[in-house]
Amino acid sequence: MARRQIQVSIDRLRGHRDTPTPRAQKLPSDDRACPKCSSHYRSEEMRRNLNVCPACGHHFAVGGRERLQQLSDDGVYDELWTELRAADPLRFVDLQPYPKRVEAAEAKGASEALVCADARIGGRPCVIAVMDFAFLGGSMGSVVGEKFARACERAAERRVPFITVTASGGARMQEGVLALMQMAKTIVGFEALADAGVPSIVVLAHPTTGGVWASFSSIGDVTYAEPGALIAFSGPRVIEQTTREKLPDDFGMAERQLENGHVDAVVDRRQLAGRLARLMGILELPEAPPGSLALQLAQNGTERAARVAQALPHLSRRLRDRISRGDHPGGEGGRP
Amino acid sequence: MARRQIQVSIDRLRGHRDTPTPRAQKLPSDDRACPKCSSHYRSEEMRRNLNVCPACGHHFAVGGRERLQQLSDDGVYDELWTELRAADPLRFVDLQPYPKRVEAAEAKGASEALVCADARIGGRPCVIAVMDFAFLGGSMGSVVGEKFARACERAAERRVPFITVTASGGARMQEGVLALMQMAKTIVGFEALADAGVPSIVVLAHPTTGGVWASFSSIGDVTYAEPGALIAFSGPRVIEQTTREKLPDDFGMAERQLENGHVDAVVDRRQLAGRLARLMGILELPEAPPGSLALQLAQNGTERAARVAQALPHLSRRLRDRISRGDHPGGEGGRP
Amino acid sequence: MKPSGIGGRFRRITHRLGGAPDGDAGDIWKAIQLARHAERPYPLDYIQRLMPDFEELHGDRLRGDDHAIVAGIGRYHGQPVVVIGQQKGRDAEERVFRNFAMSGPGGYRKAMRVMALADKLGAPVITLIDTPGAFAGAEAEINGQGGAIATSMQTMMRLNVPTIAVVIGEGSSGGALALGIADRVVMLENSTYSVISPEGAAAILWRDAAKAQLAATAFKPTAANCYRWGVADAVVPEPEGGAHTDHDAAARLLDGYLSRTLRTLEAIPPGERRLQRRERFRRIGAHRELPTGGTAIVVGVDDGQSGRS
Amino acid sequence: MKPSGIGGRFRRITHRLGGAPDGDAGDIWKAIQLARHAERPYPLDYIQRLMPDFEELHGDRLRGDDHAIVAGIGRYHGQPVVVIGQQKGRDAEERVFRNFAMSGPGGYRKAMRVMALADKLGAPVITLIDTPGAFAGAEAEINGQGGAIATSMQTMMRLNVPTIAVVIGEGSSGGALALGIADRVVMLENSTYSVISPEGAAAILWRDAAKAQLAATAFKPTAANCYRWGVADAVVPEPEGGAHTDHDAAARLLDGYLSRTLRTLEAIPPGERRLQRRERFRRIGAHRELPTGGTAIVVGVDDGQSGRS
Ligand SMILES: [Zn+2]
Ligand SMILES: [Zn+2]
Repeated sequence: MARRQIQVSIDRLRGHRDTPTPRAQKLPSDDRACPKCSSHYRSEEMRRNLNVCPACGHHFAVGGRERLQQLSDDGVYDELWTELRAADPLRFVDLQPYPKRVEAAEAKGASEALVCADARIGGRPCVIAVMDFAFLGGSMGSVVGEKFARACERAAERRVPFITVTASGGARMQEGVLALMQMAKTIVGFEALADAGVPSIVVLAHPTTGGVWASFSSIGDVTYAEPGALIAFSGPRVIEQTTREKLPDDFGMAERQLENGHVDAVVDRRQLAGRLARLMGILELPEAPPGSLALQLAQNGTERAARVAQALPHLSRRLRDRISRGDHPGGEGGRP
Repeated sequence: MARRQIQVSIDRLRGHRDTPTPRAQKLPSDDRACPKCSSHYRSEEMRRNLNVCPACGHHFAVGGRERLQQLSDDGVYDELWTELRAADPLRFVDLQPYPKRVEAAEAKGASEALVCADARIGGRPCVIAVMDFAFLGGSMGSVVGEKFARACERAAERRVPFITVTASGGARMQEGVLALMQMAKTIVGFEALADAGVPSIVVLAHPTTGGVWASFSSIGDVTYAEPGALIAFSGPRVIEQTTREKLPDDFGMAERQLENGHVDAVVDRRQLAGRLARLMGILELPEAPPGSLALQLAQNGTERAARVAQALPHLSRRLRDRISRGDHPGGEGGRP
Repeated sequence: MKPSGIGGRFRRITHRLGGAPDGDAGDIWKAIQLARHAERPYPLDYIQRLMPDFEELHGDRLRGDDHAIVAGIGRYHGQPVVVIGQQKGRDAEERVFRNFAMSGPGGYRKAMRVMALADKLGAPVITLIDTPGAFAGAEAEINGQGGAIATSMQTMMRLNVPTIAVVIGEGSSGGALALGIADRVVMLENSTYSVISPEGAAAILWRDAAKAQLAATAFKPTAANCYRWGVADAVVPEPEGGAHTDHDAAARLLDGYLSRTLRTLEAIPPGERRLQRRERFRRIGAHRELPTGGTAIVVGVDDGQSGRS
Repeated sequence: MKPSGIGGRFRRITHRLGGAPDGDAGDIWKAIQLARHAERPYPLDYIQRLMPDFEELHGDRLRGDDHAIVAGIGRYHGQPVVVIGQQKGRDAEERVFRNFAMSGPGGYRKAMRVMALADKLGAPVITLIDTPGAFAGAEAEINGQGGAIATSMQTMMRLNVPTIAVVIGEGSSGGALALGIADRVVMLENSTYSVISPEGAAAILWRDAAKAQLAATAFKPTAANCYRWGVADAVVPEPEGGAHTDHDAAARLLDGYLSRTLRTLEAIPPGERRLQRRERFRRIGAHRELPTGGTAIVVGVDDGQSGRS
């Protein structure tokens, strides 16, 4: 398939690309300290290593657009639906009004907790939807649900794989029951993919919890997880509070969830784009739409019909000869 | 539904009905001893109590035709396909030739390990297929598979429930891989029921093991088990030999399998016919075939179509009034 | 109206949604208390009144039988109907047995297994929702609580039979929504439907479990509000004073709605019904649109009518 | 021929079945030893030769990942194809890791989950069968070993995509059949397919585990016999001396059969293919018919031709 240059100005997007993660923001300088091995790195150095600690492999958080850039060929992608923004249907106030929280999150550069784009990975076109934990904890409200569903529908229509990278604390509390309903909306999105026979590839980044784990992210066709990512419906603290259980340190971690049967592979971020490209190569539908092969072979339809009704041939004495010739009764299809 | 008298001579069948179970045969006299409570009973007395110990409720084995008589209204049923008999495709010999084993089993009166019949239970017509443990351990060979598939197909065609009572050690070894294939044939039978939307009701009697548990008997729509019945793919002895595990006494018992999620209810044999009749009453399809109700209501098709496209009505201020009247926007279907 | 840009003021979308949400904290707290009333009817109370011939089914056919969810098939107005409900306990012992209607993955898998039976037989499915949420426990996580909820939603989205979900008490979190994907989602007058239980919200948002009442009212989870938001398709009245005052009357009122609505739904061809169900959930939500031109657009829960202004 | 009544002599049905089963004990035992040869190629050996781009998938999405079964999707002759195989270990450590290719319910459920993916994508399914049987253990029983095998058969019976099951080594008991419901069931030249493992048969029928060789040969489980019985649709040749002598050559021979047969199967409309698959398994078996008239009728594995005599 010929590599097509995507025609899109990413100047504006690049401006947002380096949205630092909340953890990094707490550091006074441009430095980052690895919470696992305590090594210090410059942000730029870290970014070149895809926000993975070069010393110990710890996976830091990645912003939505940064992730898109990491995965897309030449860092080029075409972001979709940036015009969709949060509303305040409940007029919700907890420690502060919901609109204030949204304003503060938007001021950091991202427009919402889900960033969608057309992109190519390894030359293969796809639609990607990436959650941004920096935007209100990656929480899933109406905008996330709407964008997610649109992204699925777009992939289904174009018959290109749908890839999503999650990082979320769950439903966005401040949108109340409407946020809960977005879980259902993501299922609707996946139904569009199912109808079209288009694959869904889920990449679980740290953390993937609550309503996001209890909706689309647990039912992808193929599910990768980043090392050390927490993957759970109820987080360890909630469980410990509820049941007084003492949980192991690696509870709900990607590596455990692989053993538990909920993940297909734990994939290092530095291999992720390559793995996705390879996987899309495997999953790519044959150039010809289904049925054309059938048409091509329809000429032997009568022969086939005859074979269907055909009884077991009385060929036992010739069987051994034919086996040795690789020429079995029933022809290419074997016995009917 | 009117009660129809089944026109069938059962004189010949009645001759077979009282086939004693192997355990009973070992007793020298007409007596039976309960292995659980050691009480002694005359066979006739036991039979009147459906082969359940009147003292402790222990469930003794029941022959195929005896079971049909117990379940059918007035003990009347119409046995099917008695002409199907075992063949010896492998020319199989273990401690004795397979045909000799079949002859010996047939000499006791049963024609095979599965007895099928048209019957009525509580006035409701059904097709029943009962396994007979006395016939070569209720083992499933080609005849069992063929009769089972025919019984399913018959129930599907007539749109009456299919009921099966199992009691089997598994596949009939002496028919080799052809016996194994009968597991698949029972799945084909169930597919006919699924296509027709006809319910399958499975009653697991002691024992239900091996290939019978690993095929149709574990996937019924509703699954009853008799008290104390062993239900397992691998029996306790095989497991203890294989894994050196020490198993609890009630391992694989009906009551445990209810807890394990594999059984819907443990039903005392003396309640079984009543429970089956009630269940068939619940499951009975409406007199009219599906779609007729649709036709009947198709007149409001335009109205319905309008409602589908209809937006949320701007009725908020009237909502409370309507709630109190039980008269909600969107009419009988609620909001579209 | 004034256009709003990034960081601009939020437009009020209440008109679009059929009125502002009822925000009276006292009224909301009363509904929450009624929804959780200890004498409120539970699924088996409704079932025994609506369908005396009911066969409860047990087990997920995998490894257990979760008592927080009851499921079975009953005779209802002349046809088999599958009912799946979240069952709280009436006394202390039963509450523990039912795990306070907080099911693990096995409960949802039991539900799915019975849904498959409904689809095979062509029997409609009615779910009765009443749970503080799915159970939060290590074993539940290992067994895939997330996937069980997601798959239950997916299964309900695909059912070929008519489906009605009724919130009869408190519907909280994904544990409620797992049984909430239906052709019609309705709420009893004093039921609530929310993204999280009041206690959970207080702990997370206010970092103070004692703020439950405050948290509960902030979500405004009443039936009337859910109706406004398009989350509920209808509100089913309860007897004066609440369903707990008269179980028989509550069942009769629910019966009226269910039987009428099943007739309506059965008139729709299965394929169309499935698409409408999808479309129903595809629509729900509230967001702003911000075109490059800078004009604000409000899209409400239902874009069948003009939402632009 | 002489009619036979109840208790009468069995008629020989061998002609009907295309010749008597090969009964030479030495030949059979040799095939059994080759089928179990420690150097015989296992699924991953074939997969890496047939489809270098292969993504192994893990987990049953319920509670674990059974290593006795490998499953995944690979690129095969220009299209995605799902492969599911029973994987024995090559050395002692891997044998334990793979549990000697004896899977629990989770293995079959992993298989089903990947089959569902195949159906969604329209990818054909190839199963590679090589197991002494499903695992016999308490945990496996509690988790529904029986139901897992039955459901796997049912799932394969319903798949809309072309399916081929290949017995590559020893196919024993329901543990093998669970992956054996396909449009075409074929056996490698030196593979075996039997109702039970030789050791199991010896313990049960001869009550003497040492009688394994005797038991093994009594079942006559060779590919040629299975072909005669209609259990196998074709026999795929192995390299001279057996597949273990040349894995590359064995894979090439299998490749030839698979690629040709997939083309044939893809030419059949899905609905028809599914019905043919069902009919295939509906037919298999051997029994006598005993009409009231007393005339014996023999029905073989395939009643498409006259079986009456
Ligand atoms: Zn580090
Ligand atoms: Zn007794």
